[in-house]
Amino acid sequence: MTQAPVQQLDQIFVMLKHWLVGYVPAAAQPVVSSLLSVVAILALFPALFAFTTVLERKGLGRMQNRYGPNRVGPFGLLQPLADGIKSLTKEDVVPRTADKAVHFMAPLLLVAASFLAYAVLPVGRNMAAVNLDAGVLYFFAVGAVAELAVFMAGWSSHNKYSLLGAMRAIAQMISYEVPLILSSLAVIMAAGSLSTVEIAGRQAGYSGIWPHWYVLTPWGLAGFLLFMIAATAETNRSPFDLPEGESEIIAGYYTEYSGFKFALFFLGEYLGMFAISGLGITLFLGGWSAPFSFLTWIPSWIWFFAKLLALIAVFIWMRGTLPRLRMDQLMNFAWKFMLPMALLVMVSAGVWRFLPHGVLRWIVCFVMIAVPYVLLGRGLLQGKKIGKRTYRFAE
Amino acid sequence: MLGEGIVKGLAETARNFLGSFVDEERLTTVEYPEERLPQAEAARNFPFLIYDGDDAEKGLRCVACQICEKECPPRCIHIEKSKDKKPDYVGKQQFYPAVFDIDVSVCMSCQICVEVCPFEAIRMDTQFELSTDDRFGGLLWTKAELAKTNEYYHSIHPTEAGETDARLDEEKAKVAAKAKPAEAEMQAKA
Amino acid sequence: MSAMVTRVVLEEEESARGVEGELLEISMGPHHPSTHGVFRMDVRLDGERVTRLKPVFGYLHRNHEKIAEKASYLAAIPYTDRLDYLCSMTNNWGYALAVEKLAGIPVPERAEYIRVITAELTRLQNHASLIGFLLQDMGASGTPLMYAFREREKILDLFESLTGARMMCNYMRFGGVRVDCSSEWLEAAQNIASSFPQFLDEYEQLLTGNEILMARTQGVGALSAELAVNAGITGPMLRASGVNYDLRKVDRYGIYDRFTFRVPLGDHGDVYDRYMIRLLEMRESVKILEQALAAIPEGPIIDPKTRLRGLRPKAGEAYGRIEGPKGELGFFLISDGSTNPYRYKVRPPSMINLTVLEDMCLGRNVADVVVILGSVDIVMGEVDR
Amino acid sequence: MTQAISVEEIKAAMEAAVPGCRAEILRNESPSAQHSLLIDHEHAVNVAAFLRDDMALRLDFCSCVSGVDWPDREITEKVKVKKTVTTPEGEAQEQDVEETRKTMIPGFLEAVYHLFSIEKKHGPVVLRMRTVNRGGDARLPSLTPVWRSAEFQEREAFDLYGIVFEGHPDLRRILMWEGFADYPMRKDYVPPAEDDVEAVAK
Amino acid sequence: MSLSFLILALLTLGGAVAAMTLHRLVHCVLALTVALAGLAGLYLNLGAQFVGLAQILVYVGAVAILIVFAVLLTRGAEIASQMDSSRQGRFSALAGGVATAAAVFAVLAWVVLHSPTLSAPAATMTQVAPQAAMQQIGDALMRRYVLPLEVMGLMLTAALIGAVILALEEKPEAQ
Repeated sequence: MTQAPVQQLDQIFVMLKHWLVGYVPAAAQPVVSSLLSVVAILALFPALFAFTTVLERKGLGRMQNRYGPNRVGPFGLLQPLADGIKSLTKEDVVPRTADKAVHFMAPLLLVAASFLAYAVLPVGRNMAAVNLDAGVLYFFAVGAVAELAVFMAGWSSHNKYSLLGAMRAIAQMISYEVPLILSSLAVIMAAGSLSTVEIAGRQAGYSGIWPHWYVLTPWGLAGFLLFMIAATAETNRSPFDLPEGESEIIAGYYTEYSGFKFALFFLGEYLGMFAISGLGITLFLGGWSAPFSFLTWIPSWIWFFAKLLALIAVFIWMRGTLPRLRMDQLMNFAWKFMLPMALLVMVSAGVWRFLPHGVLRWIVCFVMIAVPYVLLGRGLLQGKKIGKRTYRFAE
Repeated sequence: MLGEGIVKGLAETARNFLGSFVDEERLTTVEYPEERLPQAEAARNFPFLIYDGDDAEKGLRCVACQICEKECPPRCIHIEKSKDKKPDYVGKQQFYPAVFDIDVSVCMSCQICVEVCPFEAIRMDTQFELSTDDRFGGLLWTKAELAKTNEYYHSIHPTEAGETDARLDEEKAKVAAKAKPAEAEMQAKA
Repeated sequence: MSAMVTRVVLEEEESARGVEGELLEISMGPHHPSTHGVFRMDVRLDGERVTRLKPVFGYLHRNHEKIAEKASYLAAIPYTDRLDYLCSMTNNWGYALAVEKLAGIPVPERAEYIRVITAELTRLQNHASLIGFLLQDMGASGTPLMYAFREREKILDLFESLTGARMMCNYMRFGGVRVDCSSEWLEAAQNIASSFPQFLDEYEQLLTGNEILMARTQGVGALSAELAVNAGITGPMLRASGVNYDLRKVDRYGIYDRFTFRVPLGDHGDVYDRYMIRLLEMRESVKILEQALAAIPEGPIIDPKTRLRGLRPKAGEAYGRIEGPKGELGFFLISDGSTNPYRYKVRPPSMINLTVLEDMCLGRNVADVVVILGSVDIVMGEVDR
Repeated sequence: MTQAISVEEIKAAMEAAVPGCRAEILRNESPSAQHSLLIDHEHAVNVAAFLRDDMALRLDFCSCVSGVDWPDREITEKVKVKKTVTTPEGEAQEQDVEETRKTMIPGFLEAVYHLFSIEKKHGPVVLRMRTVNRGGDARLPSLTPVWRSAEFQEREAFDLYGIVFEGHPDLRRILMWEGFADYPMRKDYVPPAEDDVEAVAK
Repeated sequence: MSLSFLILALLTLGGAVAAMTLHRLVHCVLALTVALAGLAGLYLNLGAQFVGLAQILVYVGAVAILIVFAVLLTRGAEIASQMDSSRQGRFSALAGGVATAAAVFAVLAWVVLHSPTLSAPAATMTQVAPQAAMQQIGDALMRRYVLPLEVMGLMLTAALIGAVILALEEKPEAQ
């Protein structure tokens, strides 16, 4: 087997795993193989979480004309270490009236559910922990467990703010799951498969230098934007951070958590964000494939993480800019804008498939999405009489 | 169109984000213990007592008139008048404060004491790194801690100190001028 | 955090229509992230809809008025700094104006100009940071607030170099101001005046057209002009409801009749109008600043005949008021001829503007309450006194 | 602050509009020359409503409500009196005798309302009301039904001075806590010793 | 009987028992969720990926949440489920429960014992390839059962609209 060094680099982790698994008896090999994948996920993504917290704080800082953390370690990169020590040494406060068992289990369940989602994410060529046939379905099923964890946290704290936060969170997550799944359905239709590995594989080809990413079609772009908006809401990130809107309900469902449990919630939230960004990358941004055909020499896993970081940067950017929505507006947006748009994207994806290649299908698909967008947007704003105003002046 | 304002806002934060790497204006943070801004000359924090010469006891300008004690809005000054007298800067016999305490935990840095002092004896310091682990004793400053030289005053508020000195010199000259005829008279009498 | 909700009990109550509703009683505050200090609202919620809201304050009460009645006229000035600690300059001015009325003290021209300059600078920094706080309450994770503070810092630096302190300026005296400003200081103020519109443009670029901001603020907390007038609402909040009442125009106190500026008026009286009125007012303030800086004459800064220490106004009384950044800031003084005011009363705009908080919040939800409270612009130092 | 209408005119208009109302002009000798009108309790609300609604006055804006405490005063004056004195000799004689007389002026609490007109842009018109005494009869009619802006300020006067405003919709303590016993702004209020935390926190 | 089956079966049964015996309603719901998740695990264990995952998505993700909301909105969460304190009441409740469980078990056992797969030779029992299983489900739904599917969709839509109308009617009343 003579492989080019580039390909070797691309597959270095796969080969490493094979090599390690080779040392154990054949009977134990499947178990060890999955264990290795699990360990990799458990090591990698929390590390990414740590890194992201610094990145987020520094990025936000720069947007706000300040430095962000810069005292611990070079450029403040060791800040998460200090934060971790702090949260570990903090007193773990459990309210007296709390339901102790449920209160304890909620953060664990949240983190566990978030970790489970990574099983089906192909982070590189041949690099998915499991190639499930119903991978996308699995992803959403596991994501649904997070809602339960949030409810448990909010209810068990026996605090009204927690309960309000949990109610908000669940209502929001359920509402945005619909456009989230619908917009991924367009991709599933186009790819003809529910398997994440398969979907990523479908997008790995090139026409000229351009990749076959679904985002590079009108319906794909719209679907991607819808998916990301829904993902922001799913992960409770600004501007959809109502469940933990600190200016309204303190910290929402984790008001009564402190110390390491609080850190676990934090971890769970970020893991959810990475996972859903990972799915977005897999579905729309070609997974691990390079953006141009001449860049394929860069290892696939680098591409995946580069895209992941880029998406996280967008999350941070939005957080640094936007104020929060209100609950009813959030719901209106989900049901009156996101849902019809997601359905249209599906239809548009079907049309795209059945129209012949050429300019025509670009125009048809674009119009199919752009016109309703403008109309729905106008309806959303002017239905509530929202717009810029002019003011009069007294001399 | 929906999203227009949001995109504009995003552009603005992006501009600030990128600007923070190139533009001094967009990254205003001063990293405090290492970097310090120059202090404004008018800056004020807590009061101190000025003395002339080297001896804090002898050169203290305060004559224990207790005006500042009365006028101090939060009443953080405590003065006990001396029994004996000592000469002030013009040589006149004056009382001096046997005790002069300021409770800086109460002081609100308002500068009223400075304004009402007719003897140019109390001024505002600019020192602000004053943390202490003694909540009561450490924040009650006695005469010894409060007394600072006129040179120190010049170093923190040069303009104001110059004006003060000029005023004092003028007064000294006046007293001297008054004293001279008196002396001459004395001599004439003699 | 649990202390906040100790009083809270799930309570079953029949709502007005006889529909069995589930009402949640929440005590928002005194330690709540968006109550601007120690302020509490006893809120009753039906779902997330507010059915009752009672403001509770006094946590910062220190009996400011009694303190001032026990102090001399001069010694009360530093205490006024601490009323609305964002705007010490205008507080000083309000008090100085009342004493000047009471004792008939003239103010030299240069001092009047300096007063206008510092007061307008105060207005700029107050409005800018208020909008920052408002957006913070709306969940904008600090960016607008940081931009506002960046500009505010420049103004505070200016105050420091003039008065020695950044916030507790203790600068104005009855009969004038305490120290003179140098030509360099005026130049620095000019720089701020000319660069401030740029900042406002940046702010508006970031915020004004934002759909989320518009959706969150338009139609929220609307206050009718009649109610606003009857409830004694003043300042930008009153003008956002469309009432043309700006003391700088009405009373023409100081030398405000020498400047040309306009008073922006809103038509809806909602949070968005209050936000926009403040933005527009800042632009007008810049205009006043430019004119004042161009016209400031040389001369004395304090009336030489006035005794600061031991002032004994003739027995009588006076009510002096100015247009503070938060509204009408009034001081009512009664003199009995001694060195201390017999009665010293502050008319705190922050507190009186809270009168209509419940009216504005009824039927809205928790998220709106926070935004409405933010748009009222309160500082607890002034509310509680 | 331009006082467009003199207090005398207002008094006349007031007495014409509200029959039976008694008003007294209190002169203010200070340079501010803000004279005030002392009105009686019974007609206070009607007078206030008249002031607010009268087309010429339109005092629609009640800016400031202040409580003032005037404690009991003792005026000592020396008076010369003719008196019949029995001289040591036993004979009655009329003499001029100096005598100190003490007159008690009973104290009262006062509420001062500063009214302005936003519509006509004039003011201030100062309205005063006085309680009968400082004890159990420290009662005044509330003007909150006329001007909502008095709501919090009357509560404050109640809280700090103990003036009970009758007809106030929600007369509770506002700055001090419920259960606080005294009225701290009164001139005879004795604050608890600084280190007496118990008394302060009560 | 494999180890994984044993664990999952215990989990399911344990969850079900807990759901019946726990005092607080919310605890019962959570225990029920465990039982449902265990069931999903059993499906997955049998190689029925789609059914297993759909079970999680629908039952854990939606039904459990729905029950939770229902419990919260009726405020049953605050009150421990009221047990009938009298011995007789308790006995009759137990008897009723046992009778229901026995009836359900009998029906299920009858169905299982008469199912054609049981009589088929063991060779055909081997697991179907997952890909094929997914395809088969899709094919079956879209070809053979397309009419029932459509009818069901129509019914759900009707239910949805009905729910919306119900919610709308309440609104003006509340205001």
